[in-house]
Amino acid sequence: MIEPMAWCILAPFIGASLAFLLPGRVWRRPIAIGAIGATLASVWMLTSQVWNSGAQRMDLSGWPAPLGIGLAADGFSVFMIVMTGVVGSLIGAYALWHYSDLSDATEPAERRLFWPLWLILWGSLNAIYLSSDIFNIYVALEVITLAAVALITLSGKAEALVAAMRYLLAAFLGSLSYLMGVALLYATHGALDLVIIADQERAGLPEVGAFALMATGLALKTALFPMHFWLPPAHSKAAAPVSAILSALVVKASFYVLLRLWFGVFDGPAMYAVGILLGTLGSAAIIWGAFQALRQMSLKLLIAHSTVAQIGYLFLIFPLTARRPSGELAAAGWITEACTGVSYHALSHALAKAAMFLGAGVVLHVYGSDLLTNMRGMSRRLPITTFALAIAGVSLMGLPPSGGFAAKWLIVTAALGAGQWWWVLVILIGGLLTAGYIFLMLRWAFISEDAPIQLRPANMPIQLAALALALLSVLVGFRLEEPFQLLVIGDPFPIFDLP
Amino acid sequence: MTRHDATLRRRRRRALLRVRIVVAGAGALALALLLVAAVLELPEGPLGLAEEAAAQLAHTGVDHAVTAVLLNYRSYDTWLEVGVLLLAVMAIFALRGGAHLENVRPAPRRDPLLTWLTRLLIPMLTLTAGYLLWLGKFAPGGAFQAGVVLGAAGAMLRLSGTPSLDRIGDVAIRILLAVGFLAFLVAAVATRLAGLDMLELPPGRAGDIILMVETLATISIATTCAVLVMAMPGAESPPAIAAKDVRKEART
Amino acid sequence: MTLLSCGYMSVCFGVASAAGAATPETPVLTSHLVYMLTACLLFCIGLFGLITRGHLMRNVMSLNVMGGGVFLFLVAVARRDAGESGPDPVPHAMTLTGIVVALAASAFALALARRIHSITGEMRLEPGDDNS
Amino acid sequence: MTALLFDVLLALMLTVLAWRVVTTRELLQSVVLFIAYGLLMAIAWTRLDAPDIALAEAAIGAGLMGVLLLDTAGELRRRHGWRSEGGDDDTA
Repeated sequence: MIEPMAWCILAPFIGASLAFLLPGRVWRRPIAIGAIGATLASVWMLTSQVWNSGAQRMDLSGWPAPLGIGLAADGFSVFMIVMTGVVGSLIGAYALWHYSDLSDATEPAERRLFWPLWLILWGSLNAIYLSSDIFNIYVALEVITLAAVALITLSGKAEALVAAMRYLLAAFLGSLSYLMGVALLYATHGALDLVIIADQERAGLPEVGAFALMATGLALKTALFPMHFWLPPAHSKAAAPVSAILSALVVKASFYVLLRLWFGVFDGPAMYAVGILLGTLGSAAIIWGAFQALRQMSLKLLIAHSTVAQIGYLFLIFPLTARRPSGELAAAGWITEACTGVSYHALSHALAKAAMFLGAGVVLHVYGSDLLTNMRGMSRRLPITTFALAIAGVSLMGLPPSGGFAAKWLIVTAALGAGQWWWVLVILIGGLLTAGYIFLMLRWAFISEDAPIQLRPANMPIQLAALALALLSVLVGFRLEEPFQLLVIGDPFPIFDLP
Repeated sequence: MTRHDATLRRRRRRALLRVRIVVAGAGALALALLLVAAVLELPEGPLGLAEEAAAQLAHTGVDHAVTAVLLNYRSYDTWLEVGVLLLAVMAIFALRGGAHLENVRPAPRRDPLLTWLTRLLIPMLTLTAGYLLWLGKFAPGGAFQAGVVLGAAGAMLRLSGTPSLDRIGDVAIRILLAVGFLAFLVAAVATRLAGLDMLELPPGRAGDIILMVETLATISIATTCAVLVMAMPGAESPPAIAAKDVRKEART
Repeated sequence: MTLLSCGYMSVCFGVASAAGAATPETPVLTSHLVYMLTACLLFCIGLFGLITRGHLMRNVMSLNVMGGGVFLFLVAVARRDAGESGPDPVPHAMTLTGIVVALAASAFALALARRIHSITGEMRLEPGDDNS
Repeated sequence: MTALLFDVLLALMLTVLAWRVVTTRELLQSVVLFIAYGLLMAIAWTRLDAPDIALAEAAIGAGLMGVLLLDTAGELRRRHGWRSEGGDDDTA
């Protein structure tokens, strides 16, 4: 009997190997569907296991922690794995059509290589969420980087290649910076396991250096302002399913690692100034990304800049969980709100952003271009996609009752509780700007077209995949109880229990 | 007028570059100072896992500590690492427009000297690779070093114009490339089904299993290295992509 | 050049003896400390090169120079932590893994650069601005 | 003491080589320096009792990377002649 934790990694990897070995047309669909199904089943098994019997841990290679590598699953990792599973399989459903022979937009090479690359990426995302070893996280991050960059290059267009190159260089630099931090940590603690390092005494300057290197590297990979320069081209020039994967899922992985290190390895909350700095950069991202999104004339670039902005909200967790120099928690009593709010934002953003990129894919397919000015008459031609884009937009803006609203409400509550009212101001301005670019985008859809133009027909399944994601991004706002209970299992944010 | 503009632009570019150099220099210097200070504050050691690793060495099936770490204590890392190599090849296939090696750069003309040298070197390189692989059990050496040497042999075959990897067919190439990753995958599932921890090797048979996995990994690494050298996108654009660009233009 | 080397050596010795002075019972300058300090410098030199040069091949080389720094650091740490049976094998394994991963990423980057060059004729990312 | 002096000298050469790799104007020269950097690194690792890693670095870091870099530089020259040989720099 293999543990569900291991299945979450094994199932996509088996699928990836099969898809690489048998890329023929006959096998592609059964392998893809089988791999998605098996991975979802593993995710379900893991969720019910953690839900019923608490956090899990297993040793690999039969060697317990300092010598071997451990896998660990607590509420937060399961939350991320479920997010990846739900969003990933809906994107997969879209990709099944996008990379099928029915669609004339892709080349045989793309169709052959998409599935092995995406499945290996999925497996290593799960591997990151389950890993308890800082060096193992480095290797998994590299797998993710290479797979993500290769996915961008699949489309073969010159601008996609240039964007992929910039992304590869930035991510490579981020990995090396992270690895230097790992080296410093190992030199200080003589161990690589997160739990073991966390239990040791703090070690002054070497640890500060390690944190600086790792945090910078991970922030670069997460595209935190001002290190976001690589994101808009990379995310907008890729094919629609790839854009959705990158924006919804890949950037969250490095953020997750940063969060783990903040709470688990380094005594993050003690670094008040660092927390404020990260929060300030996040705020700058919110404003700058939204402002840039307002100025875009192409749908995919607009959505990509919106990702830069939405990533900013994630970084508000750092000031909200920091301790004041006097020692008391800034948001004492509101920590639960801060942590669950940010996790929830990651989830609702993943759903909404995947929906928008898939919707943009439909637009690109039907209109042959994603210029906003070309989208005239879309509300009548593509009512389902327009509806999906609008609903996803509602969740991004944070209007009630949506997942985005719930998340922002929680963050605002925590910020007010912490007395850091300035973040509320930023969130308000960011929300207004978001509303601005969403309306600007939708306006074109409702303008009636000048002259009837010849368009390619859109088929139902791909529109439904986008719609399902958009609806989910709203629906998650209605049920907060279970996710909250899940998130506290195993005490992933070790300051929850403090008064 | 245009020349004046060009000079101006050039001057501005240079000024920008100078700013960039100064900023980068200051940043790098600051980081260097931080790192040096951190290094000087490092504990004296010894700290790491040398003792633990040595104490359990007898149960790992190999006598060389680094091989024990790579293929027993932390074999999961090595698995992902083999995955990274597989990904690099997939990525290069993606750039070439497909997982095939036909149309790799035309082989150079046959050169008698080079052919002679190849005939001499290939057996030697293969032997060296085998020796390195076997050596890894108790001395410095192992799958990665052996794989690179074997890959060099493959690249040499290519250089001398002898048909090799580019003639054995797509399916065979893919199997050779994936076999290392698959070996770990099978080991992971099989050990767990046998009631052990995932990737745990029973001390009695660990040596044999490691040698088997390493051999398969060597094959994959060698193929990967040879493909990396051979399949680099060259001057001629891969036909698939070129044709696609033309079609794209025709459509718009 | 000679001046540079003399300066470097004196800095190394000075720094190390300062470290030694702080904790009198330790040796003044150990070889692993020399390599650790060098590793930090290599890392920063690579970073400097990456930021200031725009040619894609140079970017790849700069990143590998940085990587060399990281790996040298790890190997020096392994030497510092040597037990009776030799240096710590875990950083050695990490380095080996890191070298292979860096090779994979660099090979991909070079292939991508060559592909870009064959399409656009440029070996840098911003064709307009000269940021070599 | 001699051993230590050797280490310091090696460290110094590594630093100088790294600096030259990133600052040299000529691309091909930079590649050659990079390969030398890799080989020197292998020597440093032998000094630090890591023959495995030295072997791997010589084969992978200097060998395979060197081949790929030289090949790429050659490719550039084939396409451009001598024009862009050192021309990744026009700062005087």
